[in-house]
Amino acid sequence: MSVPIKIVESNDPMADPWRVAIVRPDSRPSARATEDRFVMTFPHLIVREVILFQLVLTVLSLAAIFFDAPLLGIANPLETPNPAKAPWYFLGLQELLHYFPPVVAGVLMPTLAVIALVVIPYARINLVAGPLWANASAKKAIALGAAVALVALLFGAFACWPIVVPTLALGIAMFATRGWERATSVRRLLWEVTLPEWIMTWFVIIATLLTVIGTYFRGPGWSWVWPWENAPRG
Amino acid sequence: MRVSLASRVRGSAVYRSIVRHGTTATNRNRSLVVFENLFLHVHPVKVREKTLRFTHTFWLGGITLACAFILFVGGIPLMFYYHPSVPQAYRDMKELQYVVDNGVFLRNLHRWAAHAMVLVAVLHMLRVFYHRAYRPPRQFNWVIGVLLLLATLLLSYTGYLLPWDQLSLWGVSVGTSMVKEAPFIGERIRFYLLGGNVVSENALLRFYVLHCVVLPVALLLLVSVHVWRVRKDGGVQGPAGAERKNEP
Amino acid sequence: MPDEESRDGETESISRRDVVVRLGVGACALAAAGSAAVTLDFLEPKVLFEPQTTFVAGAPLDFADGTVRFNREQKAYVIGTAGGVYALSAVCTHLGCITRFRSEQRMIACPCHGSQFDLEGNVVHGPAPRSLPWLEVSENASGSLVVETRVIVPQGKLFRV
Amino acid sequence: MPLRRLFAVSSLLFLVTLAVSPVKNALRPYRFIQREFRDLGMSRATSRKAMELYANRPVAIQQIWLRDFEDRVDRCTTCHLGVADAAMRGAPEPFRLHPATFHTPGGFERIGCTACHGGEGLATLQDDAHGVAQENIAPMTPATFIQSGCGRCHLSATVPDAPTLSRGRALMERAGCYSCHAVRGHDAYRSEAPPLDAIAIKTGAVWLRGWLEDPRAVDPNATMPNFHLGADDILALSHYMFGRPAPDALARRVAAAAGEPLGDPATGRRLFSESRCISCHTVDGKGNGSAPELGTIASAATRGWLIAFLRDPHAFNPRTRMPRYNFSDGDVRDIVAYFDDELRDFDAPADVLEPLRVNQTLAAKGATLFRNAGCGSCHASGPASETEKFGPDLDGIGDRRAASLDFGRRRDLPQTLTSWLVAKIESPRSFADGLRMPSYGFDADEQRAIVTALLAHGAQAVPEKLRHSATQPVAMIPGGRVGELFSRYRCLSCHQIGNRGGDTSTAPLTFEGSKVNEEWLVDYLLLPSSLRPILPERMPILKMSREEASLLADTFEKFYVDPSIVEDPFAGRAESDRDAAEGERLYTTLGCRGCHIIGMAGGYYGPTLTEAARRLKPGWVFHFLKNPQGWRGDIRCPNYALPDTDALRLTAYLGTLGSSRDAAAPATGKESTR
Repeated sequence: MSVPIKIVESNDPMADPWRVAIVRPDSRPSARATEDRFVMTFPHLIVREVILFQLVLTVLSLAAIFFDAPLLGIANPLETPNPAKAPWYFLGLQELLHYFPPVVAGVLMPTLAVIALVVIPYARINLVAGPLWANASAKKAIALGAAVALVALLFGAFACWPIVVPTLALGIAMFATRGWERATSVRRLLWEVTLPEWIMTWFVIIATLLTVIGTYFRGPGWSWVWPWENAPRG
Repeated sequence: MRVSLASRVRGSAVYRSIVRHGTTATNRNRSLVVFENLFLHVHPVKVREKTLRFTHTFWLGGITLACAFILFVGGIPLMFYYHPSVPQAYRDMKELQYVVDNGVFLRNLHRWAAHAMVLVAVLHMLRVFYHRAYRPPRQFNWVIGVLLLLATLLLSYTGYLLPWDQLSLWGVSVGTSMVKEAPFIGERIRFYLLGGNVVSENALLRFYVLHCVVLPVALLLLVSVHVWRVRKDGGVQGPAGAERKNEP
Repeated sequence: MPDEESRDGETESISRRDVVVRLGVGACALAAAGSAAVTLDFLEPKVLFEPQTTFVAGAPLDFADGTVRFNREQKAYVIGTAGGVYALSAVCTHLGCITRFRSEQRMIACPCHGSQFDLEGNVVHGPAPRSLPWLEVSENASGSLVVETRVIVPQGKLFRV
Repeated sequence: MPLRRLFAVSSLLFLVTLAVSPVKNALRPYRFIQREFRDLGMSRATSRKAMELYANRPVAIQQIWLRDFEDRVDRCTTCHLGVADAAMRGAPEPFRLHPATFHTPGGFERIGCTACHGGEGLATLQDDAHGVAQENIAPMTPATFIQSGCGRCHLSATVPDAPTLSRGRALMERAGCYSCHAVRGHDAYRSEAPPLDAIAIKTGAVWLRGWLEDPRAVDPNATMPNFHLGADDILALSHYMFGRPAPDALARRVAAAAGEPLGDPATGRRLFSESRCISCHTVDGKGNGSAPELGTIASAATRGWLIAFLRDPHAFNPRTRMPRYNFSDGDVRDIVAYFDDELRDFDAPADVLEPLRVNQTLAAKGATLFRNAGCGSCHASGPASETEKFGPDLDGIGDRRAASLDFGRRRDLPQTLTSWLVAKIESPRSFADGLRMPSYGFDADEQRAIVTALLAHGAQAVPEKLRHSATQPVAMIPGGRVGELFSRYRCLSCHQIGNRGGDTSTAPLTFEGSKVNEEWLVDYLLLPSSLRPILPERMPILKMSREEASLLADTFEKFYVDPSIVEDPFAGRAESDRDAAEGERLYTTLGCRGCHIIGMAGGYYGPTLTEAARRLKPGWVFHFLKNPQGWRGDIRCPNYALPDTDALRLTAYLGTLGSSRDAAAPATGKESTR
């Protein structure tokens, strides 16, 4: 049985992975053979899975024993608690609502975030990216700086400091790593961070920050409170 | 006596009809354990040793799956004591707390497992991203993963309304009024979701059906595809750079 | 955390390993069995929201000879006679319809399939296979009559007033 | 660690963790409490059978399910096992027998526990059931305020057996709480406070200033509280009030009356006394105190105003409780002459009644102040629907959670609804700056009573069938000529009819026609006298005409009757039941003499029975004797549970009274009842 050989016209090796080897001009065409040791799934993997399940259930059981799930008074549409909060995983969004019109914070931003997540594996930059500053031209640096400034300005216009501050901080960090190519240990690791990773990190930090602020730092009328000032809530 | 009983059971025709592999620790029998079992056969018979290392995946997918399993199994008994009606839904929470044996434990477990699942699913996604495990051929599985995250969020959110306390009502009111802001269709979606214009008994019933039937089925299907694709795409992938640098 | 299980380790004390594994499997089995028991216990209702099986019929003096009172909720008649008071189930022994007392004919009739009973509960007519059971009547601390619908007493057992 | 050992350890950990909840469940406190009760019961049991009952008690959750009462479930009896168990008298809590009250022990199955005691009926854990410091759980009502539970179902102003609640409701009514606070069932409430349009023709600026500084310093009977106004504010308010134009008709009347000559003070004093003014008013502190102090009245209002007011009080204040006496023009001049002579403040400055020259700027400032302080809630002249409810709604206040209350500056208070309410009533302005409600100066008992009444306002009304108003039928107030008389003489200021009316009089008039003979009533209305020696004369001589009195008496006879009271209790009874002599013997043996006077002898507590036959109808007497508390809950006459024959004999005996001295009157009385 002969397999017809298909000539792949694509010049994009990452988009068409079914190849023996990928040779890029910037790397030596050597394939390092790694000899993977194989073990039997049973018991090695199965037992680990069982232990994992046991530990997860144990931890959750301990949580269930020591912390009661919250239960406030019966739902009363006439009595709005102040503040009325969504579940914690939506508090980042709710915090955004504080800065932006609802259609932006409640619809546009989450939709964009989901679309961005979906296209991650299909975006070329994610597939071929090397360290951010490897072979970086001045043009790239200017473009990046402009992008950071633009984002900061855009959110700054809405006084959305929980986004502006991390944006600037991360922007500075990003540029700081520029000269760390020859550094060692942590600095070198940071130098190796790719652009998609910088963006994702930016996103994660912002999402976490907004969620934390929404959860712990917002009181009546969505005003700023410190967690220790918060009136006890069930 | 015990041993002989055990071996007699193992030798019986009934046992043999169910469990087809032998008991001795041969590689053949160990292979049979995996591929003769509906629930285990998603695994290959052999796995790369390095993928078993904790830092390889931090087991985050497994933890998410364990949470999902706990939620499925724990949710069913809870349904026995739940009426999606007002005000009985709230009273059922009190019944679980004060009357049903171990009811409060099961409710707590369900609640915390739900929160844990959301959190761990997000961590799992981040791990996959930073390990660049979304690259071809795993692109589609990443998309399934995003859908799974959405399903998880929706499951958690629909469950949030069911206790029918102030927290639920206002959490859902706030959340669904965000939906309303979507241009053109927002109002419509909210109307369908709540079965009305306000969070009422209709909304409770709809959320109940979504939470107990529609979304779990969707999650189950997606998880099956997700896990199956993991194997088809070459098993779990750990740190992308690991092979480059750390391997001898 | 590399495991030690390997082809060359098998000479090491097999029995100790065996015990450890059995301990684990035993604990798992115990946990599973316990979970099953706890689930059964969980499913057993601990309080009931059902009509009470007992009801207070009234003072004995309210039941003069010939009085028939129907209790809708507990589905029973309380009937006064010269010799005492007795209670009769109102559930037809044929297919479980609720019978009615016809005061002009002084008999009990089932609206579903036309069974008829006399005031003692005996079948007079119709498809009902058995007579209506008599229910236990007793007296509470304040002297009122209490009917327990779960306890069936032999026909003819009057509560003497 | 080797995988096998890890598996074993994790499995054991797993087993132990999973076992915690079932163990905790098995150790739930109520199980121990029930076992303790079993032991206690067995030690207290008096018979073998009782002992077996205790021994065989299953350990299980007990509950009272009240389907018709908001579907309530009260599991209190899971631990409070002895509430209905006579053997548990004086037992330690939680097993003690519930004290006997109107609803216990008979009512447990009907009204449960939380209806009165509050708390979380569904809970089976002590702290949760008692609502201790839990936001989502109703706290228990402290024993001090327990009568608030009565008020959830008993909606009438006075509730028998619940004096604190009744007092609280009366205080709220009198203090005018409902003027500012909307409360279900009191929408039509109007304060008795006078409309302020006629201030300029009534009094002077000096008096008004004194009043605004502290109303109670001027008149200890004042219901108006001290608003702690500054001198500037008082000035502005005075200018505003003197600037308001008095209605023309009133101004003319006052001006005309001012020109009239003074009458005879001595006659005025006699009239003042006959009119029983101090049944409501006080003079130098003597009197009832539910209406203004009159000791210095001549220094508080101009002579013209007093004359015009006494001729027609209702023209000046349509909401006043004061009746419009049928005084002649001369009578009024005499009374005011008496005021002028004796009831004046001899230390008052000469210009105490001088009006104010109005400054429009200050008046405008005063108008704002008047509005912002909420004066109009009580003093407005329009109907109830037009006045703004100035304060927050009090509906559902009894079910508010402490967490939803604003404690403001009062960090010193315990976080409970009751302490919040008490503090709000005691010193309302201590919570924050700018609060407008003044302190009404209630003492601790009054605060307690008012909080009890407030707590009775639940978030939702109890179901219709549990609401209790059997002893309080809806007031039937006639229209037409009789209605005018009712209004003119303000019968309802003192008497109760159905669910309305004041509490000054001890005689409700709801079923007056069933009770007294028409002829007697006519005479009484013309010249009333107290029936109870222990009480001062209170019913005023209203100077009504015989025609008016007959009309009123006829109305009572025809319409204010209780159909359950038979006209002739002797109908169809054995002749021996009418044995008046036997009745007299009963009168003695039952000790009626202890409270009632017949002739010259007897106690002073109850009404005199000397002329019982002339006054009372036998049907009513019989009905009353059978169950005095059924007539009115707070009647002190003991219920002797008389059999019909004895009650009839007593009725027959009372039917003979009054005939010995005056043979004619009882005869007519008896005839009229047949």
